[in-house]
Amino acid sequence: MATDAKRRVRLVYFAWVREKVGLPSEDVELPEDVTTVETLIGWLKQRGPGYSDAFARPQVVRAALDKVHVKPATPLGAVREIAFFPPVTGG
Amino acid sequence: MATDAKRRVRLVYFAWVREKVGLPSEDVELPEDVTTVETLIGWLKQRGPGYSDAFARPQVVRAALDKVHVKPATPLGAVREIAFFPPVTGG
Amino acid sequence: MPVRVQVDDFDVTAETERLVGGRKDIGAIVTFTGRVRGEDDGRQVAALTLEHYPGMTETEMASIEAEAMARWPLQAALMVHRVGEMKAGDNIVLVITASAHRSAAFEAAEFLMDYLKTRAPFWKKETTPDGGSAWVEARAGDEDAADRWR
Amino acid sequence: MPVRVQVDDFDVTAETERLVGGRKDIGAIVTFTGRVRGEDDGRQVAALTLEHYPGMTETEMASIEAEAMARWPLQAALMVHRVGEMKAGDNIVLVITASAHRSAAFEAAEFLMDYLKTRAPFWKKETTPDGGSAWVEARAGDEDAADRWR
Repeated sequence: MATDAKRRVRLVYFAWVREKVGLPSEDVELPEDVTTVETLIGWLKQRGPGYSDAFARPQVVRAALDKVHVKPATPLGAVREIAFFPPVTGG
Repeated sequence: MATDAKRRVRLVYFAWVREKVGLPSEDVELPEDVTTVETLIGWLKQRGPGYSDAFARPQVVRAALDKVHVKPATPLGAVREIAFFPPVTGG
Repeated sequence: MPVRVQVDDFDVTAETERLVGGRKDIGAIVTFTGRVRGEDDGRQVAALTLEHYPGMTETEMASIEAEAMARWPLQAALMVHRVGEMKAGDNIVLVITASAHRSAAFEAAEFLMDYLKTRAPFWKKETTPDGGSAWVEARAGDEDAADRWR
Repeated sequence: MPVRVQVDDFDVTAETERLVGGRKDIGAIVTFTGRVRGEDDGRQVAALTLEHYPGMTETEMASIEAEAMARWPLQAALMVHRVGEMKAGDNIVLVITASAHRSAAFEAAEFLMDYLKTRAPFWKKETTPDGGSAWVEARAGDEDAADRWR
């Protein structure tokens, strides 16, 4: 990444989060004040009705940073890929 | 069976009980005072060195009456087949 | 529900399909396969001879299986036990349980094995690589495992 | 130890032989097979679509398996999970554990399933016979089952 001010990350969505957002993935530039999973969700909710629907109950949306499960308060750090998805239902 | 006095039963032996007795099975007539598994074992032990060796530690020999596990004090009743064998080791 | 005593080997996939193939009410299938180990408590084992009490074995296995069917919501269960000569690495015993959910299938399979080990009239004789042989002694741990289901 | 995500079905016997065939140090093999049930909480289910997070799935499954290998004396373990379209009665998931003795194999297989259900990024969408579809909701019972291993 060129600078810290313009952080380019890949967002990926699964299951009903993907269906509500309407995209499987997208590349975005994060504003400076988006520093945690929680603040990223807050920012995403402003981006349109699909996003606000997907994150209407943020406590049921799970997140992973570079493919590792994380809690909402986790700082984004130098992450490259952020995933949002419902609780898992495999097995 | 014709009378209670001459009770003819089949004895069957398995694993090392069979090897020590030297027979897989035999038909015997039980004396009147042999009324339980325990007293049957006592009577068998008098029948020769193979028997006394097989029943040297009667607490490790298991018994079944007509193919049902029983305890040493169990009365023989109108049983037809009495089996003696070591603790089971299948599975 | 089926129980079998046989000389021949078994195939887990084939037994499972025969037991529950085509059914749509089963979410969980647990299988347990017991095999001859080449080493038992430090002794080398080349082969095993499995002896049983014909007639009583099948009755006892059926009664153990009926108890499992009564205690857990099972759609199906199968127990197959081999007898005769087996060498190290060979299959000895197969238990299959099928249920809507996994906890019943797991618990019932453990129960069936614990009861089979302590109640079904089978006896193992081990043959060592030098040609010696000895009857396997029952393990106290197997009695303890069976006792936890009381 | 192997983990796989695949579209194709699996064969329990073939997977077991590939994993432990020819080994003589294994006395106990437990397999768990999960299948699509034709009915889930009263809803009719014609088919399931399984979606996953490529890359994370394999990493997460490998980490769950490494944890099981560290906690139990296992000789081998395998996890296979299908993705894509499956109909009622089809296989979804396979877990195999192999150990010298049965208690380790049973416990580790239950642990692998409990952790797989709560950590591996798979999602199920059910299709009903009338063509409707809905994402399956996570069960609180699965979280409870996983918590007992802490």
